[in-house]
Amino acid sequence: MSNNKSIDRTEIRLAGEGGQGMILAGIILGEAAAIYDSKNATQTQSYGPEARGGASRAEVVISNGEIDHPEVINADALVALSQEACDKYAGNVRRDGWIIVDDEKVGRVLASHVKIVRFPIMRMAVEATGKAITTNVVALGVLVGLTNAVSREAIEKAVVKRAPKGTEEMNMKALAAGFEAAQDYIGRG
Amino acid sequence: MSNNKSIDRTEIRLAGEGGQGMILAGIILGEAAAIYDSKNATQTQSYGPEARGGASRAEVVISNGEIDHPEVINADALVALSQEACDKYAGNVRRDGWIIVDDEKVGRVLASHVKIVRFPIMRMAVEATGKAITTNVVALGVLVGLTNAVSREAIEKAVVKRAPKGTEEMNMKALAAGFEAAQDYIGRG
Amino acid sequence: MTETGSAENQAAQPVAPGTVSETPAKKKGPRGKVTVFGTWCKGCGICVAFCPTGVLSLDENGHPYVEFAEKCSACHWCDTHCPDLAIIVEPIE
Amino acid sequence: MTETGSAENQAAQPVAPGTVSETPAKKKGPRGKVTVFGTWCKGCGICVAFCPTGVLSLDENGHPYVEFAEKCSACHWCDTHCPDLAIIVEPIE
Amino acid sequence: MAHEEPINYYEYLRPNKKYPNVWCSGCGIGVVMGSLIRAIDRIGLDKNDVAVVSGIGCTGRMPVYMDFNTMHTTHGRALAFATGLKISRPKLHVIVVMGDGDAMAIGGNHFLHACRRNIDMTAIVVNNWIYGMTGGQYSPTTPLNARATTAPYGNVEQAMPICEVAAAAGASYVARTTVYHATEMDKFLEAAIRKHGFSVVETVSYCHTTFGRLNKRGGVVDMMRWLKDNSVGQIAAQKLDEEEKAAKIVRGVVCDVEKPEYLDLYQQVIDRAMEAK
Amino acid sequence: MAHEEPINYYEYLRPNKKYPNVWCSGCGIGVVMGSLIRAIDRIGLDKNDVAVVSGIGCTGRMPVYMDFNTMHTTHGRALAFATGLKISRPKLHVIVVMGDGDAMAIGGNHFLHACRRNIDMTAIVVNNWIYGMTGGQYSPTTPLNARATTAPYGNVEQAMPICEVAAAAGASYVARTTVYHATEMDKFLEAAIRKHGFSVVETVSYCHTTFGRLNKRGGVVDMMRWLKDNSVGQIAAQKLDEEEKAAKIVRGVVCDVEKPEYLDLYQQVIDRAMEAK
Amino acid sequence: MDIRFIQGNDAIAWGALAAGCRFFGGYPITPSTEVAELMARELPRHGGKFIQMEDEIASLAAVIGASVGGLKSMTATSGPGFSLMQEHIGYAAMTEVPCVIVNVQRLGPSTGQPTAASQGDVMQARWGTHGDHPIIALCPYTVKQCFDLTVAAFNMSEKYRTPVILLTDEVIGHMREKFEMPDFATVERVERPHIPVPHEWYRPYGDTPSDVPPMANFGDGYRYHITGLFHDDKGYPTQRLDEVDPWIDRVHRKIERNLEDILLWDEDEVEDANTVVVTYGASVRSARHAVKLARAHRAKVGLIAIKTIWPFPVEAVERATAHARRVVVPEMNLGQLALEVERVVGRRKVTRVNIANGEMVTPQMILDAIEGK
Amino acid sequence: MDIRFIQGNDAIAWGALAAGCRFFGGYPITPSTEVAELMARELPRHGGKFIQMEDEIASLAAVIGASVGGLKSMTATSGPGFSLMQEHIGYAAMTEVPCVIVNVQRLGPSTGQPTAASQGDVMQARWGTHGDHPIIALCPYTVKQCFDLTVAAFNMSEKYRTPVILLTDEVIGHMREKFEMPDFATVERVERPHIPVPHEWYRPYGDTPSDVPPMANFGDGYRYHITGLFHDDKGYPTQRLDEVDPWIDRVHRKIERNLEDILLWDEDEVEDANTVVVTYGASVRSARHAVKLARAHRAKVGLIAIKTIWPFPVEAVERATAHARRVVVPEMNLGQLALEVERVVGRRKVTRVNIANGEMVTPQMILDAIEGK
Ligand SMILES: Cc1ncc(C[n+]2csc(CCOP(=O)(O)OP(=O)(O)O)c2C)c(N)n1
Ligand SMILES: Cc1ncc(C[n+]2csc(CCOP(=O)(O)OP(=O)(O)O)c2C)c(N)n1
Ligand code: SF4
Ligand code: SF4
Ligand code: SF4
Ligand code: SF4
Repeated sequence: MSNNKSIDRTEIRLAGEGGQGMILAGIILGEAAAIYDSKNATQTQSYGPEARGGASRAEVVISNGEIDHPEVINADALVALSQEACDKYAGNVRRDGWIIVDDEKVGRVLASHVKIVRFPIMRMAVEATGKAITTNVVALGVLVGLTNAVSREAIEKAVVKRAPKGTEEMNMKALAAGFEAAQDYIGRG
Repeated sequence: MSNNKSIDRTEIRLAGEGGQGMILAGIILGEAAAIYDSKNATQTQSYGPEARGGASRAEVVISNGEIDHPEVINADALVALSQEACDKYAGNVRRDGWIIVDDEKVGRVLASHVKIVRFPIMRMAVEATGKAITTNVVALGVLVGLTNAVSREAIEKAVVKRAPKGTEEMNMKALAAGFEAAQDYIGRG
Repeated sequence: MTETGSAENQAAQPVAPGTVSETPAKKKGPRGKVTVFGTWCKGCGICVAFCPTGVLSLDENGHPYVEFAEKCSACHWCDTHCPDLAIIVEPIE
Repeated sequence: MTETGSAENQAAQPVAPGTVSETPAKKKGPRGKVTVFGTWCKGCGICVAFCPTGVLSLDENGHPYVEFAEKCSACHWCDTHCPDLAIIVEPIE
Repeated sequence: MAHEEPINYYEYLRPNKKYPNVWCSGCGIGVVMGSLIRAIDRIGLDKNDVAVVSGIGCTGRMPVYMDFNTMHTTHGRALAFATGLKISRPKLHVIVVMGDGDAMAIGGNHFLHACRRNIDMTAIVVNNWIYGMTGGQYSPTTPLNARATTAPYGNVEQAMPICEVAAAAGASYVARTTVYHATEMDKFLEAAIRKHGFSVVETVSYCHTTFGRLNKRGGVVDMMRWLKDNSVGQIAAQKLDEEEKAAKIVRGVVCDVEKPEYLDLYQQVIDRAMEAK
Repeated sequence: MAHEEPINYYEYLRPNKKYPNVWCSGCGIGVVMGSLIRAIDRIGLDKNDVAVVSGIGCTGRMPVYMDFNTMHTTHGRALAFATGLKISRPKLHVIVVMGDGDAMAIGGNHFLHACRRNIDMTAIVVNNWIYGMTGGQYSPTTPLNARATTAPYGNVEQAMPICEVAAAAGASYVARTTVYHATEMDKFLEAAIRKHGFSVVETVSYCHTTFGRLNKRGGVVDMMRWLKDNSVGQIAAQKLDEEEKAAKIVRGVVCDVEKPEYLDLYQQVIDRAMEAK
Repeated sequence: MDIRFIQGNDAIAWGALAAGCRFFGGYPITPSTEVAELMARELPRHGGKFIQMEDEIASLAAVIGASVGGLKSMTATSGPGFSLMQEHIGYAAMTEVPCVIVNVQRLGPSTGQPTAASQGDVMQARWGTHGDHPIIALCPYTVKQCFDLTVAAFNMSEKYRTPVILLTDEVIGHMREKFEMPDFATVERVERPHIPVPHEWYRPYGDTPSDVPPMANFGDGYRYHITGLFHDDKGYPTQRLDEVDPWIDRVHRKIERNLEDILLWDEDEVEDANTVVVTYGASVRSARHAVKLARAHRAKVGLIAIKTIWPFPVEAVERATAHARRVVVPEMNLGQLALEVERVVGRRKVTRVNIANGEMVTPQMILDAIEGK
Repeated sequence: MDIRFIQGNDAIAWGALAAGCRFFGGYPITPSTEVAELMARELPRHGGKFIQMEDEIASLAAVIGASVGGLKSMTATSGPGFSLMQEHIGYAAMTEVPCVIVNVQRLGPSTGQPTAASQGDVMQARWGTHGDHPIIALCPYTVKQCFDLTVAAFNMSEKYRTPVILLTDEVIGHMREKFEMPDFATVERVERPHIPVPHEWYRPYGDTPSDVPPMANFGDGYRYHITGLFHDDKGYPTQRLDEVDPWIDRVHRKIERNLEDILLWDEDEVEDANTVVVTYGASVRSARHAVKLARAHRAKVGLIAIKTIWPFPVEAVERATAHARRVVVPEMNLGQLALEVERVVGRRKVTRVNIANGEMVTPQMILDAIEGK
């Protein structure tokens, strides 16, 4: 009952290991929604011992109305870039929600009634930009392409704004690669 | 009502300046009552900033029964060796109680309905023992001699026990000087 | 730091030594046998970078392996410096 | 320490200078005029003990007074050492 | 050294404060207060520009008498308060007075870091080898084997060399003298306050009420005399062998160096920040 | 220096603890852990007689891996806990590992007093010039002008000379080396643990994750190489002028003296107390 | 319009800058570090100064010292550091020096779980230092409130010469939300009042009609004394009861008589509520979610979101719960503010909802409590 | 018979020695210093050790370390020092290391009035450290109880592996009374249990039926890990909820299920009382005096003298006040334990009697309250 749709909210969880940029991806997604789509958004996170840490997770909630509880109650979409992350959170995706995994990192997906999408996300990043660090942006492309959680324009602006100087183009490439894969998938569906 | 004599207690306050040994006198009086007279007694004190300090005060309550409130509520006797101490506490001596002052230190005594006794206590000490530090013991002699708060035997034992080695005799002399003066006073009375 | 959840589940005894140098019997051969424990090694690369005789190399995943086993002089640079105690040099008699 | 209640009531300006050395006009006379402030002085006695020319003495109550005013050489030992700022040496022109 | 004209102490004392001061008759802390007033007078600082900050202890009671901006903080932390005050009001001459327990026991860390940061303040440590205020427990400067109420069988802890630690930690100016050597103290305090950087003056004093009594050292005059007889200047000290020297209080300037001061360096931060704006 | 026979680290590691360790790939803290194990192994201590105590920080995570009596205390206070432990169980060899922030920022006072008391323990300070655990704020050993997350315009605080302060405060044995010089570290740690008295070994390390990244010092290998290239032994150091020397990490034994140890002295207290009974 | 997507910790730092904070003294600790880091970057650009002290004790000391020197000053910490600051919180209360202390709560006790959220320091914020003292503690539940309540904290701190604690938690501190950065010039600031009398007449602890004597900054010509001992109106130590008692009365009165200004809380639909949820901080987020769901199911549920947790808004809670049969108090601890609520509304009415393992209270837990499950 | 006339502080030290305390680490502070001074003299005679540490933080650290090494350990302090000890009280609770912390309360806040009495740290004793944690605090009101409750403090501390606070006050600490020194051999002591399993099987934080896993001393062959982080049963840090939650539950349960053993209080004539005075520490003395006077006037007044103030004896107070129309709570503070009493018996019934200037509550003040004046 608690994620009852009497309350308008889209819940997205991005999970992986430290260094994969999942938290930054969450921030970018949140900025896309809050600043460029003029919606409301919250982004929360969880990470390991004090400074950095291994398992890391970002949660983004997007809504046209006010967002109260800022954490994911029952995700509309999960992006999981590690087996551990997938195991931990797959059970918490709502019926008909999305689970997007890097299929070179994640084997089993313990969930049913959800749309499971497998892409070699990191490989796509390396192919598109030559840099594994753009994996998170590819993941955002896939996610937004599939779920329309935010508008394409918004996510593009948000990615560009966060991209370190000189890497804007590279990041747009990564994002586009993600979108393409998503469109392919939808086309296939 | 609070010092109502439905509760058996003798309340004595010894007040003066730091260095006059008023707190030690209180302890000796308490020991006399508690250990040698087998009564109950409490002794409390108050003193200046952290370590030592100027104005110092000891309060002794003696009873055959249990002693609850350990502080003086309405003194049966006050020994005041400084003007300040006398000014501060004279008003808190019960009707027919005793106020014993060193009359070379204390001028005015702002109290009525009480028995005011003036002796040159410090001078008596110097005369009896040659040492001003026995002032507190002389005061005890006067106090006990007048009030019988404890037995003479008890106060003697208590003084001897607390006297530094080798000074027992001197202290007994001081005590005796106090007792004598008290007896004189009573004789006079 | 990488206190990953997955790491939490691993046992202390390092499993599956990743790469073990062969111990050829040449007379002017190696003085030490180098073993890298794959599950403990985090691939920092210092053993590779500082081995004075160049015994070790990094594989494509950035993990060290013993490439020139015969060069090992048993100087123990690698196993006294590995921050993960993931490499061991045993003397060859 | 002696944060006595009575002390609390005293004003800061030291009242009633206890003892002031006379200032005789002899040519080989004193170089300084010594003043002890009675209300501030606690009678520790260091001025008396360390005055190199013996200007000061203790009275029967243990308080210092200027006994040999003419001996004062204005060395200022006493007023630079008095812990109570209770003694002052003024130069005599 | 004779004064030109007698200093008017009362100009530097609070007119509405109760007197005489709180210390035991003859306590050396008062000597340090006198010296501090003379040093400030000699430099000619405006009273409004002087702040005296202290911790808790008998020594900590010093500021209340002096007519400056004065702050009696918590035990051991005076230097940390002073650091904030100085940074907030750089024009203030901030002088911090502490007992040996205050400065070196509970306050040791703030002492270390004030020295290291080299912020332009002066710390005066009145070292009487014991906790006076609480009645005579041993302190980090209590000599080996000396008695204290918490060392009834003699102290077994090594004494902390205040000046040597200050110098090692980075103070710009460090000096030691005793309350017997009040004019030397005037000089050191003047130099310390003038120093642009962190300065430390250890003023060896005595607490006859606790240390003196517990260690049978006699009264005020005896302890004063002991300081006279048992301290040497640095030149005289050079002639002593190690053992003899260890038994003496060596007076003098332990270090006096020029190094960048914290607030001057912080100006660089401001400059860079403005550039980056 | 080659080992006689390869040390079996696993004998000293906890069989039921999760691995690999928590540190970033290549972090020098692990090198110190290896060295400590070798030193203990070489001395041949019984594992039951060794206690390793730490504070909070990346370095503070070291004890948990080692199969001794281990205690991960609070930030900065490891030496104070260790002091109680050592006094309570004198037969334990107590080794305290701390980061530079842990030992010298919040823990500076306990460090001072442990040195002063000269209690028979060994302190290892892993000095990586920054707060690693909390993500790269400046520490008391951060070099002047280096960047840190709280020094975005460069650090303006002078660095604390750990060994020099330790020696001034009274430690019996003080030495400095780097994680590049692991065999030297083995030697110093062995000597420190064997020393009857308080010993300090500063092991200069690096934190590529924070300090390295913020100061563009490259990765693990670069920082390791920097330690090699920028440190000198004491003999070589003597040939350098002051400025050159200041730019280098001078490795070597800073002091090694014999002085009475705290627990030995406390035995006198017990003896006197028994007499007085 | 300057719209940003920032975390609560950043909003606290911006709020401080907007309020006129010009000194930050701190010691890093997760999860509060971002406050310090932003201040380190921004203060020198705003004419202020940042210093990292050697520990939290020194940090608050420096903050108090800097405030005495005339700069509005702040520190930020979390559990272990907050415990270390307790002595100086009492000192600031005793000396009536304005300052702001941010505690971004993490899971305790002890080192606990540095990156996990908690509301475990609520009672500590009130009672952590020895002796009776007045205190104000504010507790935001949105990023915007992080900004606004930081401004309020500074303003109350100056207005009432008291330390103010901004008590937030890891969820709010690290949560990002849409935030419109206001023009700082439009932010209302309370500045230290001008002192209308000359030096000789100045009484730093005088008994003024407002109960808040104006504070002079060191260096401005009002040479006075500050001490943590009980003191008279001039700031000098005293043991006289006729000086001690008035001080105690005044410092408590200066807060109590201004409750209307100090107490902040939000009410959602309490008018007809037979069940009222009372909470604060991150738990408001879960509670409001739950209340909306319950209302959607026509349950008569209201919510009080407390922003000033100390002093506790007794009357507001009393009033809003007067007709309620059940009062639900969700907290990320084992029941702390619930103690106050129980005292005010009666123990039997209160249903506590607690979690103390680093996770948020879930809306479902609150719903269950509302429904009496 | 060894009858003495000693002060409370001395009785605490003797009680500690009788309980087997063999380590004292402390830092002097008025009015607790006599405890340290007596321990410094007596410990080496009893085969124990005394050390004066560099501050109170280090003192409690050393005490915890010494306890881990196997000696029963104690420290003593007062307000400012107690504030500094807060972080380590939490550490001891988290690591479940037995130790006893004496706080002889003086008047706060801050330096306050070092030689004046107070009961101002009552709430701090419960809530002074960050995070939820269990604690036991005992509060004597006679010199004999100073001895007895110190013994009880050590015994509870060992039995439940928890820090125990002996919370006394300047009146009791410096008050001398007749005291019969018992033969120490007759004093009941709880010793650390033998560990029945070999090293590999030992779980320092295991889930035992008693909820109190036996504690091994360092050096005895049980090489284990101690940390202030949340930890699993082996003592290793964990973030797993299935390890964190049970720990939290267990450490609170170990106290709650043993309330019968832990809660100590005395009752005077509560059976027929329509007015009950509830108090503790020095204020019991004033209260009992007042109650006796009132009874002499045939007023139906009873008294509960609480000796275990934390955990608060809810049921005892509830039971004893069930039929009372008025509950009077005298305290030497501005109302601290009164908050708990109000929570338990309802706010409206409670009359607070407070004094917070260093003086004792007088019997007259209590009498007035009893009489509704
Ligand atoms: C936190 C704290 N701990 C302890 C005390 C008690 N205390 C007051 S002064 C003092 C030491 C005094 O010694 P020192 O600093 O050497 O100064 P002195 O009195 O000798 O001038 C102590 C321990 C305190 N006030 N606060
Ligand atoms: C009382 C307290 N303050 C602050 C912290 C936060 N903290 C944890 S580790 C650390 C510093 C880490 O730096 P360092 O000691 O140099 O060790 P490293 O991580 O670099 O090994 C800090 C500030 C804490 N845990 N406790
Ligand atoms: S040094 Fe160790 S951790 Fe690093 S690459 Fe070599 S074996 Fe792996
Ligand atoms: S030195 Fe000062 S206080 Fe001491 S006796 Fe002389 S004048 Fe008096
Ligand atoms: S107790 Fe000692 S330090 Fe304090 S005032 Fe007296 S003599 Fe001076
Ligand atoms: S953050 Fe730095 S110190 Fe910590 S483990 Fe990583 S590299 Fe080492």
